[in-house]
Amino acid sequence: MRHEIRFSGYGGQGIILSAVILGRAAALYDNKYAVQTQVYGPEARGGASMGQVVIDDEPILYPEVARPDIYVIMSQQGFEKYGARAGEDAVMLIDADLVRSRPGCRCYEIPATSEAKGALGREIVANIVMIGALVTATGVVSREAIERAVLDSVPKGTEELNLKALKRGFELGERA
Amino acid sequence: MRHEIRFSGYGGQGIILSAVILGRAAALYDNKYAVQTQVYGPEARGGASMGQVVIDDEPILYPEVARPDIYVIMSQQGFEKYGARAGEDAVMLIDADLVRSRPGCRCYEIPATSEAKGALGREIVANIVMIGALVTATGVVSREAIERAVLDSVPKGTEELNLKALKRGFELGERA
Amino acid sequence: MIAPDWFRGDRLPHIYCTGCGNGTIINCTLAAVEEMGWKRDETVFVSGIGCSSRAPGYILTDSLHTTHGRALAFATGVKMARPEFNVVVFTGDGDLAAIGGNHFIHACRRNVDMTVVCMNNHIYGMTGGQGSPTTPPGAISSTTPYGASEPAFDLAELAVAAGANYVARWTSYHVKELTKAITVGMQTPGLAFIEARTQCPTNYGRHNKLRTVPAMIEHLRSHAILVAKRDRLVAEGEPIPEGAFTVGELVRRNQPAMGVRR
Amino acid sequence: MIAPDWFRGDRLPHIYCTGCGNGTIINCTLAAVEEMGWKRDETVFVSGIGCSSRAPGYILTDSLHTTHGRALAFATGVKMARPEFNVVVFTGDGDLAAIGGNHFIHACRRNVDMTVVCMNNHIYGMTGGQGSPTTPPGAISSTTPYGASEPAFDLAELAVAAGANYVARWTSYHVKELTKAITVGMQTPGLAFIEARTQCPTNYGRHNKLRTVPAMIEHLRSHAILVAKRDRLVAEGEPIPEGAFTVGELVRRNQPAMGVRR
Amino acid sequence: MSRTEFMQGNAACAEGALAAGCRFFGGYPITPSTEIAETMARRLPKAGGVFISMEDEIASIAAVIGAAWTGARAMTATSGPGFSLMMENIGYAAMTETPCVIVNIQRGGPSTGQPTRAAQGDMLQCRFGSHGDYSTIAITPNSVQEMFDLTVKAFDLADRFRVPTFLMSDEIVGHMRERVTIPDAVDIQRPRPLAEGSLPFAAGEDKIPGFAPFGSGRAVHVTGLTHDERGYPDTTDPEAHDKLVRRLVAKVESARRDIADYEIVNPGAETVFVTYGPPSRTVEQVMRDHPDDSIGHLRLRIVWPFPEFALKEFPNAKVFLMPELNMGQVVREVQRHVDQPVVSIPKIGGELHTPAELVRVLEAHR
Amino acid sequence: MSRTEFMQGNAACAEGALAAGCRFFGGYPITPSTEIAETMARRLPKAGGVFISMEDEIASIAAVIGAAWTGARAMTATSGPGFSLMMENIGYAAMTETPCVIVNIQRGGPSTGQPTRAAQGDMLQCRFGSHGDYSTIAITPNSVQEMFDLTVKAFDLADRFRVPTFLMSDEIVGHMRERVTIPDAVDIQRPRPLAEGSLPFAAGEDKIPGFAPFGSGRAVHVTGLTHDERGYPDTTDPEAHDKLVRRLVAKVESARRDIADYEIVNPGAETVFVTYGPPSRTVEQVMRDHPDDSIGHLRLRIVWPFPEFALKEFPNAKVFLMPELNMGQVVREVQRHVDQPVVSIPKIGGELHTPAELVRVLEAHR
Amino acid sequence: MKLVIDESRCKGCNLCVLVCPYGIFREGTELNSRGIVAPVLDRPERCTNCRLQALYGRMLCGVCHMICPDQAISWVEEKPFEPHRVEVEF
Amino acid sequence: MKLVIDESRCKGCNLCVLVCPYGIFREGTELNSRGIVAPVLDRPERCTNCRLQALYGRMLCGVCHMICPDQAISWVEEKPFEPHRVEVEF
Ligand SMILES: Cc1ncc(C[n+]2csc(CCOP(=O)(O)OP(=O)(O)O)c2C)c(N)n1
Ligand SMILES: Cc1ncc(C[n+]2csc(CCOP(=O)(O)OP(=O)(O)O)c2C)c(N)n1
Ligand code: SF4
Ligand code: SF4
Ligand code: SF4
Ligand code: SF4
Repeated sequence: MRHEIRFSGYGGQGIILSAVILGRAAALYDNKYAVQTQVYGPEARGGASMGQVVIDDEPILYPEVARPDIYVIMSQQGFEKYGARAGEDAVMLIDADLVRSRPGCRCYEIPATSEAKGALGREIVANIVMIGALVTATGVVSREAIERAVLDSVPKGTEELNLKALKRGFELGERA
Repeated sequence: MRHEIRFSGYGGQGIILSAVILGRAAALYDNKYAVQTQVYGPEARGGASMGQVVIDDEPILYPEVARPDIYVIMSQQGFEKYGARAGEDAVMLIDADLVRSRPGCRCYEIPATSEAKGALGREIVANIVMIGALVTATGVVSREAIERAVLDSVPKGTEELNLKALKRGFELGERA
Repeated sequence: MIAPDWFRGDRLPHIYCTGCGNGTIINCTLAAVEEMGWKRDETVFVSGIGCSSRAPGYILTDSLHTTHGRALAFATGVKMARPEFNVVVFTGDGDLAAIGGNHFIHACRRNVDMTVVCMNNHIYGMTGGQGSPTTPPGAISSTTPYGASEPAFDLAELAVAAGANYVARWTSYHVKELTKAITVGMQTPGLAFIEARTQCPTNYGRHNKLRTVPAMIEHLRSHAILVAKRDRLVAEGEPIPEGAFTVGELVRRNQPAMGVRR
Repeated sequence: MIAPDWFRGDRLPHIYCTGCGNGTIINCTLAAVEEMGWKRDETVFVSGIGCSSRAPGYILTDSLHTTHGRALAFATGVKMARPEFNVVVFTGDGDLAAIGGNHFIHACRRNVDMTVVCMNNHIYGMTGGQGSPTTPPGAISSTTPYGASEPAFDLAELAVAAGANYVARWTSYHVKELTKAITVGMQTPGLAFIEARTQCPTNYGRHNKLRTVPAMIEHLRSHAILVAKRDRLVAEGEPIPEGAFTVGELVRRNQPAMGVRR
Repeated sequence: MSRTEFMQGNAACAEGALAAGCRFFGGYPITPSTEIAETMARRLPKAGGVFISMEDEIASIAAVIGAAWTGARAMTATSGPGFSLMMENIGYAAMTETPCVIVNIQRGGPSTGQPTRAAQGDMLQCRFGSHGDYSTIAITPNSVQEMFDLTVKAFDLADRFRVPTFLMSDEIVGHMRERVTIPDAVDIQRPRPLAEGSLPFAAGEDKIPGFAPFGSGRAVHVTGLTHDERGYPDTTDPEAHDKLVRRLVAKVESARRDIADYEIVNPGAETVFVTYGPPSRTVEQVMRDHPDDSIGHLRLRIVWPFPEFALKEFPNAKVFLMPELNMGQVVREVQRHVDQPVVSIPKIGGELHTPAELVRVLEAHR
Repeated sequence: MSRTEFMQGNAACAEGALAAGCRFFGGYPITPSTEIAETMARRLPKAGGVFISMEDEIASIAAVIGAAWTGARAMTATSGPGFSLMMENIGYAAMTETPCVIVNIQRGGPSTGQPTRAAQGDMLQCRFGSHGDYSTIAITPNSVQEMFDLTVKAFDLADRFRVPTFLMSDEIVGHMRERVTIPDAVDIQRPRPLAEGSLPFAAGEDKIPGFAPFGSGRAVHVTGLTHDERGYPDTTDPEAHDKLVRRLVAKVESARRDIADYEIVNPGAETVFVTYGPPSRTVEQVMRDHPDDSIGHLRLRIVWPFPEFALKEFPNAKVFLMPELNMGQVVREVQRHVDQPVVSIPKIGGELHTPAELVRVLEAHR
Repeated sequence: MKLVIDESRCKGCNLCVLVCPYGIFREGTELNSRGIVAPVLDRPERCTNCRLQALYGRMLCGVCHMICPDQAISWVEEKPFEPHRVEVEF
Repeated sequence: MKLVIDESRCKGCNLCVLVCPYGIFREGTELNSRGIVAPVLDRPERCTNCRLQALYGRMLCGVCHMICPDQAISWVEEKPFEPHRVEVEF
């Protein structure tokens, strides 16, 4: 099954890292294939940043994302630029506090940033919360895989915090 | 009739200028066609300089000199590099004082440099003496044409000297 | 107030990051242009490639956004062909002093009558923060992960040695002084080189313990010492404070110049 | 006597014109190399394109005759990859300061541990005598038929501003001083830049009232003033003689350098 | 009226530029092109123009483009190594639709190669040497007279199509002296001015925008980034890029017939020489020495855009023979367009094919 | 043993270089190649190598060539504008037979164009972009794994043939992340050493001289001028030039079969896609989605020297379809070599052809 | 005269807050529609340019306008803040 | 020691004539087989290097050797000029 997952938000939220972690989880720990891509350039600076992952059980030939089936949106601008045209059969996870609009497709509101700021105490892990929610809400990769990928990718000393954020995300995703 | 004339000597003798003057005479004043070429580059510096002219009644298509039929040689090195392989049916004018060797073809010895130094008082016009001799010895261009070409080409104030040198050349060439 | 009609309003906001000093330096330059009373139709902005070099694209005059490092060579063509134009070059430390170093010294040597404003942020900003020829030794960048090991240029000193008639240095903090320096540079026949040190919060500050825009501005403010003060310290045998750089006018002279309005 | 085995004997006589000073400067450089006791197998000569840049082709070591202006960039690669090599660059004023100006200032900035000998004849010799960035204003060349109108570089000053650890200037007349300066340059870690002013009788002298080789040498001799003397004149407020240029050591310092033998 | 001179090809090129109204020359000397710069240095100041000796070839073409944007006709001249250095800014000129003329007096390459010997080794470089897709115009004179005439033409084409235009000559033609007739004045066609209300990079049917040089009061923004019709950068939209670059290519390629300049001899021939530049003279010599209707000659005065339709003007052709002073460059283009065998006759080292050499090839191929 | 990573193409390229023993990197940043330099800056010092940030791309390749002559495996990486600037010294490397690797992560051109979007617009430039005639090797990976594997291969080919070798990748492959397997060690083939008594530029049957890097005590003179077998300039003798340049071209071109690296699917097919780089993945996708023996695929991993014989491996081919991320570049080479119609499927702007687009073309052409 | 921050341009760098000698700006707290937190005019009545530009006929102070990298600060003609409402507290 | 001019290298610039402090060279007058007029050794016995190199075990003076652009001047071991034949005339 081919999945195309798109992440968007603003610079500094760790959007690209989220995409890399997801791709890593699939490719290294879930025995799947993954291609991760992203948007570069000055346009990606002030405005919305965007990263994508294709995940498949078969080798991925055509590597571009044509029509994402899963969206993770963490800013209003990100929604407008990269989420607004989501297909009806897509699924979108939205950071409820940062995105005012809602898409036409199925949509899970995840309070990732407020959770991160609040219960977890560090806004910076909001993206990890989102990833957790994504995993349980869509099952696109396994929990174990994403855990290992998160641990690979975060700075030394922050492992525990990130795992906590991830688990919190799992819960939010399950409930969604 | 296609003529291919080659001049050689050392730098400072005005070898290239001789070729240009001859070409000019043919192309502008004798109603013929002429292509002048020369050797460039560091190799042309210390050693022998060389200039060539093709003269024809018809437009000159192939512009390179394949086998000169007329040579004007003003130094020993010039002879060795550019004159020694002259064909048997060629004609060579040689500055007798500066070239020790003699070719296998018909050869006119012209004491151009000693004439220039001596009777004319300026070594620098030796090449003009040679040109004069060339014209009367071979008839490749007319006297009038070469006169006008010389006048076009020499520095202001030296016209008389050069004309004198040319005339002296005519005489030497006639006698040769 | 800088008249809004100097800007291509439809292009704003520009692409610069939040807190990037380039926008400030554009302001100062346009204030100087207004001070000079230059007409829009006779003023040409030229630049190379880099964040800084995007500046002409926001100014409503004829503008030539060229290839990386070559702004001064293009500008030389513009100015020599039409000396009646006012030519202003925007450039960055990479554009001017890395790939463009040769055109820099030659424009100074020829002393072509134009104004060169270099937004020196000590980094290649546009490509994401690699070390440039002005990155201070020890500084962290994506190509100097263990701290920069190459000595850095003093751009203003180089301009002096190469022959520019007017050379000054200020920072994006010193908006009034910078405006004044650019104005005097524009008034001086020959090449005026104004180095404007500025903050790149995105690619320089973050990695070098200057995490906020105010921290970067404060760093610029506190490490700038006036040329006169430096000279005094030197004369008195006092040490120059660690990490300090001179600001002010480094040279104003009247050597032969090219392309001066006929 | 310079040991004949430093020369590629089968390549001599070289292509230089009669009386060209380049051959003299090769002698002085090789004398310095002998003084240093460098081994042939560990010494690499690098050059760009020009008459001067043909020099390595006559020296019996590994030698890299590169593209016009780029010698210093190639040499940087050689030296950084193998710091144990002794790297000497021969260059001309055109090769170094026209097309090669950027590599010049960057090599000085990096202070790469090598020796750069510039044969400055104030002209592009190889291409037949066009004006170069060191052609003195007013001088006649084939591209300045009405007299050069551009200001000229002072190459040694530029090297100082750009950061070289050792900078000196002499001429092809001053064979002993030049040899000594090159030797000291070789001994100094970091980049040593030695400008050797020299005669191009073919393309410079002829057009500038220096019709003979001795006249050119005499011109070099008589217009050279020692740095110390210049400083004294300046200090005393005395005028510097018309057309004079300084000779001697301009700088010898010990700033951080790259590629120093480990 | 006109005057007749015995002149070097390079000098004739400079005279052609002056006659065409060229008033800016930025250059850097290189054998065998230097005489062009030297002539311009002597003549331009007296013609009210600017000669400037730039620090290198990159700066030379940059200054030329800068000058061109002030509305001046502007030119530079170089040879292989300098031409290679110009590649980046040639792409910039193509992208910004800057009318300017670049002369390449070709010499033996690769690299420093043979500085004083002729070659035609840069013919594919002038077509493909800068990164990305673009199209320009390349002209190949074979005589001193053409050095004059075709330089004039180069300026007209550059202005008309707003492309950097190449005069691809070589050491033979650049250094030879021949008779040349120089008219007192030549017709000049400057670019169509930018219409009131038009955008500076918007083009009509001919795909060529009007030109508003600096100082016209139009506040034109010129950039080498992918841009919209206003000239503003738009670097991420695939359509913006597609639209711009396709137009840049099409404005030249679709005008191929219009730009084409060639001569055809013996269209009924079975064996057809295809030439450009000085090898055409050897072929002409062979055809004069051995008159024969079965031998044809297509001689290109403009190589790029390639006039493939001209090949069709030899309906009976059985074989095409292509002598070039390189290892076989433009012959590749011929091979793409015809089904007949195409024989490359490469020659490198600096000398023209001799008539005898071509006669031998001729005999082998019919 | 080996390790598996999820890695960016550019990083994989750097890892490939390190694995191949590259110990010198001289570069200048440019999107979208910069991550290669950044990875080398981090990794080389720890591997005992030298990373140096040069003042521009001209200096970068110059330093690389200088380092290569000390015997180090050396590399630089760039994109279009920087590649254009390297053209002169690429010719020098070819002329002096310097083994080195040049990576071009292609982006949209011409000029500054689209810095962050993919293209294959420099494929003819890497073949013809420097002045004069020469031949080199150009490799075109289509995945992150190939960025690793083919970088290793590039170094081997560069050493074996003593040519500058190009890794012609693009923004898509350079920036994408995929799984990559990195072996603990790779086999390395260094140049054959110069035999005792041999001249440094004299070659035997394979046309490739032995290599005596600086410090070998052989006093090698390296020059970009036309030179004899000793390496000494000989710039006016046509034969010296002919001999040298023909050998330089022939050592690569005559080894075409040896160098070739391509994949063939369905040799019996009538409709044949020819691809290189990432468009090959779209074709593979189409062929997986629509299995059909009448559709064939020739996928080149090495484009230059062009393996024209590979086209002959489709004896039933009726039409060749060539999708490229440019206006049609390598397709010109295909057109030279086959009699069948060859359809160029150009796409510019930064995106791959979609499978649907290729399916449409397929339907139109059979 | 009235100082306005153009919220379609401001990127929220707070340099104006830093440099204004009269402290008229305060860092904002709310994300605006562009996702940016623009500063707020805390004590605009202290702005010397607002008050005195009309009187002197030229720009006064204006450092916020000059340093604003985003060309977001300008003055519009409007009912001036009443001078008598100013409390000068240096 | 004996100073020799290698006529296969000398190009006749006469710089040796100019710089020799002992005046041992004189400009030549005859074209040699390479077409060059090489200087002649006028008073070779004055050459300090010829005389004293062996004694001091190192190069003395040698400015002609250093300035000769054509690497044409060298010393060969040979019967030295007899010291007693030297007339020093400073
Ligand atoms: C020939 C070339 N090489 C490299 C680049 C990539 N590049 C674009 S901008 C830049 C550096 C910009 O640095 P600087 O001039 O300091 O400007 P900043 O972005 O920091 O303002 C580089 C390396 C390019 N566009 N062209
Ligand atoms: C890229 C390039 N541009 C131009 C040239 C032509 N060229 C060869 S040498 C030279 C100038 C040499 O001047 P300089 O370095 O002063 O050396 P000189 O010959 O005077 O010793 C020039 C312009 C070239 N070879 N390559
Ligand atoms: S990257 Fe740096 S220089 Fe570029 S816009 Fe951002 S802050 Fe400014
Ligand atoms: S042209 Fe000048 S620099 Fe070149 S060899 Fe002759 S004298 Fe020397
Ligand atoms: S300085 Fe300008 S961009 Fe920054 S916060 Fe103030 S108004 Fe906004
Ligand atoms: S200095 Fe050398 S080249 Fe010159 S005349 Fe004397 S021996 Fe001959």
